Amino acid sequence: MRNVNRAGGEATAQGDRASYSEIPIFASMPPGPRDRLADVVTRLEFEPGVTFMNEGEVTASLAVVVRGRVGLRMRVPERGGVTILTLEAGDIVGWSAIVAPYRATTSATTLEATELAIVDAETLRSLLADDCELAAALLPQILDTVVKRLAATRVQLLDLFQGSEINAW
Amino acid sequence: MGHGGDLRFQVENLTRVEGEGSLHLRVRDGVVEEAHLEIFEAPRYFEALVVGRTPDEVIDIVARICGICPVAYQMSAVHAFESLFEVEVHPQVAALRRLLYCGEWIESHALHVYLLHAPDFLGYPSAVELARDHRDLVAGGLRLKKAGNQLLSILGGRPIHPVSVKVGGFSRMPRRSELVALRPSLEEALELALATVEVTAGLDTPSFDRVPRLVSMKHPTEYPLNHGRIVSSDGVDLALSDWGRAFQEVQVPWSNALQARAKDGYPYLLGPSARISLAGDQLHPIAREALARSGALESIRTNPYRSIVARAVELVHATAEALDIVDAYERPARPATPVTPRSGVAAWATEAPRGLLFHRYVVGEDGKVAAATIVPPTSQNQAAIEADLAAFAPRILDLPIGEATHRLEQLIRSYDPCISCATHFLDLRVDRSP
Amino acid sequence: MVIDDRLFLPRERLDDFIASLANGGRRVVGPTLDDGAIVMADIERADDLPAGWTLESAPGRVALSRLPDGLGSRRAFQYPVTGDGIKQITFPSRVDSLTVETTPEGGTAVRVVAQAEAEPVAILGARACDLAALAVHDRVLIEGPATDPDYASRRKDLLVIGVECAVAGSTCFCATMGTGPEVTTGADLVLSELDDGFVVRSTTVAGERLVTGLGLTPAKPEVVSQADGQVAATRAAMGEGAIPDRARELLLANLEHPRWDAIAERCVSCANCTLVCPTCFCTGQVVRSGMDGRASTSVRTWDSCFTEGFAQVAGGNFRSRPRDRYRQWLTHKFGTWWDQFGTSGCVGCGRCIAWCPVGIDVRQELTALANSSVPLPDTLPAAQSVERSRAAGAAAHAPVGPDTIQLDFVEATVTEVRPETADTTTLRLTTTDPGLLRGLPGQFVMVAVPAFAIPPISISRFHPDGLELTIRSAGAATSFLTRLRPGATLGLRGPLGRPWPLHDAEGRDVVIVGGGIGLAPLRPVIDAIIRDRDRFADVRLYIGARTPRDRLFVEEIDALAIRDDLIVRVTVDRAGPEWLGRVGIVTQLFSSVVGTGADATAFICGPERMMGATADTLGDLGIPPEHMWLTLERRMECGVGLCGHCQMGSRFVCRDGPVFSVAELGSKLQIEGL
Amino acid sequence: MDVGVRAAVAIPGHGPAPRRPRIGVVKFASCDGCQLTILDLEDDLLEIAERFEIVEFAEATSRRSSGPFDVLLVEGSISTPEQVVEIARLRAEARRLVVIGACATAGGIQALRTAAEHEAFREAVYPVPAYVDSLATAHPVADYVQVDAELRGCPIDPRQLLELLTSLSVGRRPQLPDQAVCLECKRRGIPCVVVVDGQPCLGPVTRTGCGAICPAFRRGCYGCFGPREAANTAGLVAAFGAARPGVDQLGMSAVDIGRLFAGFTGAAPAFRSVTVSLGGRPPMPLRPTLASPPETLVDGPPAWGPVDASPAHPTESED
Repeated sequence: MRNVNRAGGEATAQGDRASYSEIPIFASMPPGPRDRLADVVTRLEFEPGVTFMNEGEVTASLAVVVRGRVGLRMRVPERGGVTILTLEAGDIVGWSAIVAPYRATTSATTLEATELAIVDAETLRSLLADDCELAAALLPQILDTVVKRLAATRVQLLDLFQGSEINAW
Repeated sequence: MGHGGDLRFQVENLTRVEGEGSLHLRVRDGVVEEAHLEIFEAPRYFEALVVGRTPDEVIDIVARICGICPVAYQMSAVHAFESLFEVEVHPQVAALRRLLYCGEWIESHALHVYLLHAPDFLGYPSAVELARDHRDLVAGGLRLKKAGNQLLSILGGRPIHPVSVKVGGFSRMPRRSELVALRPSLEEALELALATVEVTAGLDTPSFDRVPRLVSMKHPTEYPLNHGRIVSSDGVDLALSDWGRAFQEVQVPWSNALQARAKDGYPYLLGPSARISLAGDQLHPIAREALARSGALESIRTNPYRSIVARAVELVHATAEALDIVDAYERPARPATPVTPRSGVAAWATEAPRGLLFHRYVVGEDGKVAAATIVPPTSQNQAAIEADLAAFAPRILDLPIGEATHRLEQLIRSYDPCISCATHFLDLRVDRSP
Repeated sequence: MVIDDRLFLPRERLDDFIASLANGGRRVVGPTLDDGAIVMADIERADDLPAGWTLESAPGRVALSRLPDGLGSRRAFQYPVTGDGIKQITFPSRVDSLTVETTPEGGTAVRVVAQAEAEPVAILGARACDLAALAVHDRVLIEGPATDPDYASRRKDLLVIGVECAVAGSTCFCATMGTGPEVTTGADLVLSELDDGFVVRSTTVAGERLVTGLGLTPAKPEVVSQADGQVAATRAAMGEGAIPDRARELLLANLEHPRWDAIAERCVSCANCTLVCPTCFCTGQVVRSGMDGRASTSVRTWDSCFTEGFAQVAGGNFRSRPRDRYRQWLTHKFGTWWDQFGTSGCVGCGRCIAWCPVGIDVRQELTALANSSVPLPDTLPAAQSVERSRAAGAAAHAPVGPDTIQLDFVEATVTEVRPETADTTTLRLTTTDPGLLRGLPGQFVMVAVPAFAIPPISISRFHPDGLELTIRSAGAATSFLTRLRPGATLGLRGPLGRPWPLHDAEGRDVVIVGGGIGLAPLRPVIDAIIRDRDRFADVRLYIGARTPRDRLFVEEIDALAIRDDLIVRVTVDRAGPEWLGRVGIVTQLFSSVVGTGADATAFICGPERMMGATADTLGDLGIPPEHMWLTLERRMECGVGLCGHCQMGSRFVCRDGPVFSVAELGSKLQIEGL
Repeated sequence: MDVGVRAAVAIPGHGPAPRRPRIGVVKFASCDGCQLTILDLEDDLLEIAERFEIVEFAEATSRRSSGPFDVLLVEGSISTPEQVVEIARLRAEARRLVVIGACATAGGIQALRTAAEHEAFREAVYPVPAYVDSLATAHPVADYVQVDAELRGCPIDPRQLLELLTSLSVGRRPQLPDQAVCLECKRRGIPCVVVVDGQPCLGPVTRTGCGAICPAFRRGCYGCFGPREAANTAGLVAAFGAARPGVDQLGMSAVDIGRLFAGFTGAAPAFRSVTVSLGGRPPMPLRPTLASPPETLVDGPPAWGPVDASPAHPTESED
């Protein structure tokens, strides 16, 4: 097991297969792959306000929110950090860990005390390359996350709550 | 001389005139060296715009030369084409065209008398300020103007750029009941017009007498509108199509608009004062009587500031004649006579509110216009205005400069210049190439 | 029909007849010749009628011509329908409908105007199709929950002389539509014109009285049979089957047919078809006011579903494409009219064909659709049958709004003004009107102030002495309303519309989803649930806003969030770093929290796209469509089902909604431009 | 949110009475007809003058102002380089800029000239090309500056003008519907001239506002209010080109149809594209086409000449 505690969280558990069954992404996997994945997962606890992923930098790990909330933010020169999505228990953060060039598209910051289940990016990639059964079980779930975020982003693009022409003319 | 040797009077933007122009007058040692009415209204190329169009399209297009007297343009054009095509229009068509013209005269003269010119005499910057102290006067003027606009609307759909005039007649003629419904407002308008003569004749005008050369149309049995001959105070007597035999257009360097002069190079004056002086015997009896009562006949001819009285007298004429036409109206079976177009030269003149308006078109074999010349009254009056400015300037050199300038501007306004009309031809005619 | 009842009016006595119509100061309106057409206008004598003239019609063409010399050359009604029919008389293109003024005391007085000049009218020469259309108008404008007062007053004393058509135009198809050429309804007297006079049949007491006064003699049997033969020949000339059977089903099954695009290439959406149509009744309100803005008049003006503004709402336009407008017209006219009014909207007069400047023929278009239609489902009731269609309508589409709607406005006074966001303000109003105070969650009011259009505004809270309106400044009228100060008065019409069905949620889990200003109409639902909390199982409230600053009722929602008997989730579309709450669209909130779908009832309000996404997600989670309720926004000019603007499928949003279940709407939410 | 320009009216609870809005009226290349329409509102003119402070209106008042304006009404098309500068200056001075009339909204009929024609014209005609400065073609105001509202028409309609001023006065949105002329035509009960006479009519593709004047006078609409939204010009062109039984005037040639669209709003994109594809815009002559060319230049102030009858005058017509 590698130490993935680069982000400053405090490790609480590691490779504890039994404790993952309540996390949806694990729960829906067949037992074999689930256990093999659990073996490389570290659970970390974070204080509020900790940024554990930085926009534009190499993504160190893929994580699942076990508890707490995480904000995904992007830098906008005139407006500072803009929160574009918040994540809650069960949500995946860091899908860029398995998509080249493995750079984070947003920063991730804890908004409250948060526990994450983390897999080191390189470890995960080699696991996926070697273990087809695990890949077949995990990748659709990550893809589902990306698809839902894409769909939501499209809806937000429509800016549905925007006022129409407020000017009387 | 209260001032130094070199004097300049300048009004960069003339107000209460139609369109954009300015006044420049330079006097050196009491001698007027420059008296320019400069026109900088942007060109719109109308004489080119009508090329390739059918006569009926031309009637609609030339109306757009001027928003104040669109009917005049329509009338000169339609009569030009009808003379070429040898169309006999129904007598009621001819009558309604006079009625349409009466509407425009009423609208245009009432606008000028009450909203543009009267404030000068009474010392106000505009009719709005005038109305604060003399509300009834201005309100009456507006009702008079409205009566003219109502006539235009009933006959042509709207006061500005009416839509019903076509070669051979009208696209639609009103039911008798529609015209008769206008009687009450016309009757009131006649009363208001008579009062206007009285009021304007009593206005204090600067004394300025000169003997201008006058030009207007004249007809043996009617006050000149659509028919007659071109006559002048110095003996011109020509068919309407022959304007070019006695007059010419010339270019001056200080104006974007062409001027017109008599063939001998001298200016001449058009408009209400000229018409009353040359054709006053054909005024409606009620107007003739009002003119006589006013005692203004002689001063109308000699003092340009008295043109306001001439307009008032013509307001009486137009309202009185309008009532006569309404009373005699019967709707003909067909609003227009069928027309067979032919090629040739179509030329005609009619009397716009500001004076004689000459059109000449070359119609090609395809029935479309191939070339056009349009000579509006304000182009022709420009030289007259400048001559008057030059003649009047020496009398006001001792006045404070502001007051003197105001007097000069007022003098220009007394011609009711329509700069939009005058200008729309200008750059088209700047032909100094061999 | 008893032949002996029929009388004969010799042509020479037509003047007497017209004079008798004018008795009692009636205006007599009949066909006259004007500007190349035969139009209905005031007439005084027989000479005013277009005797000796006839009309030939074809798609895009109506040509006037002389009758051939001969015995029939004096006929005055020898042509099919006139250009404008009788609609301008009973339902004029412009009438004053409301006045709103600021009283000297500072109040706001709104007056519903009926016919300004109640002069009685006699119509001479109405045709069978005109009278069938009149019956349709009666159904729409009098027999609905709300009555158009102007129409009712014009209709009340109308004396109608029908004429049975002696000729049919090529554009006529009343025989197909079952409305003519025989006059069977709506006339007091029916005339059949023959060469030397008229066979007269009286069908009402008023008609009887008229002919009695004239002392007419009975028509001879051979004359009567000549008249009958004439109308039978007209029927035969037209033939039947001009349009396909089951037009309603055909149209509803082919909403995405490529033919709509083909029509849109030819159709110039000039709206002529709708304005010459004798049954089209859509109107808009044009506000006229003086420059001081203290008083205004709303003018009810013919409008058309072919105009851009017709389906315009604050956020955009529901039918920006001309093809959607044509489809709207045709599907309503031949299709959903049945559902709404139990009759076809078409009476077969053919005016929309003849007066179409580009010559589009609805008969051809319907036939073309039929020739390449998708298979029609057998289960739908056949068109053409009023009874069967009505029965079907009762099951699936019965309007559920109130039975009768009052048009009057009552006065309310602003007592408090609470800015909610930069563009949204809540007005606290007091009123003594018991009707308003009885309003239910989800209902709305039309809000009148002088000089402005009268917008529909949802009620955002009820009080014992009044109510609250939460208004977003989206246009001039709402902008003006948000700038009112305490003491201002308003005129209110309402409460209107179908409320949220709270009873459907009793004993069940409740999911409330509000997006943007959509939270306002849900607030009374929340109030009611809190008041009777134990009548509901788990209650969850999901709120979406554009940014944190755009959240409505922030303190109230915060107070709800700390209760332990409610789950409250708020999310915004975007936020700065200072916002520690949720960011994302509202549907993202559901995944982890809703578990008990089948037992839940949902109330959803927000932009239509957001409601669609919400309904999809909640449906995936198991909430049945008949337990998901949402409110639709459509342009409302009257709020009471008379103006036609908010017509959608078989419903008027104002009268039958604005609250609908997802089951009721079916797939309509997904079809563009419907 | 600040809406409109409120006139001096105090209604209880509706906020304090604001000052009178400052209104200006200016013109560029035009016939003056649209600003004259203001003076044609005879019944309302004096009230308008009370509700608004008219600070610039050269045609009507000697009082002049360069701004600022709460509302500036702009007539005419932008036709010279100076006007380009001037409209930008005026825009900066105006809270709301409202363009009035076909010249200001669509360039007017003078906008039909093309750049090529203009250049050829200048070179052929002017000894000193700088003498008359004009742009290659006339432009609508919106080509140069942001426009807040527009009144269409050649000329504008007095009822629409009054509606604009009233809405400015009370602070509401002016009701200027973007519908076909046909709606107004049918509301007035006017028999359609296409259907009855076979006359071509641009009503179906032209914006309403005039009150359907032309059909009321039994002639086809010539489009002076410009294209309406969703104008299906192709559909109309197809219908005018198709000969219909008994309707003589239809079955028009492409060029004749094209010329219909080359009118007072012919430069508006929806109409211009028809003329471009069908032809029909009469070509502008590259050289002067005057029926009688002007005489030579004269200089110096004129003076009144003799007024006695001169035997030199021609008195008889030559033909």
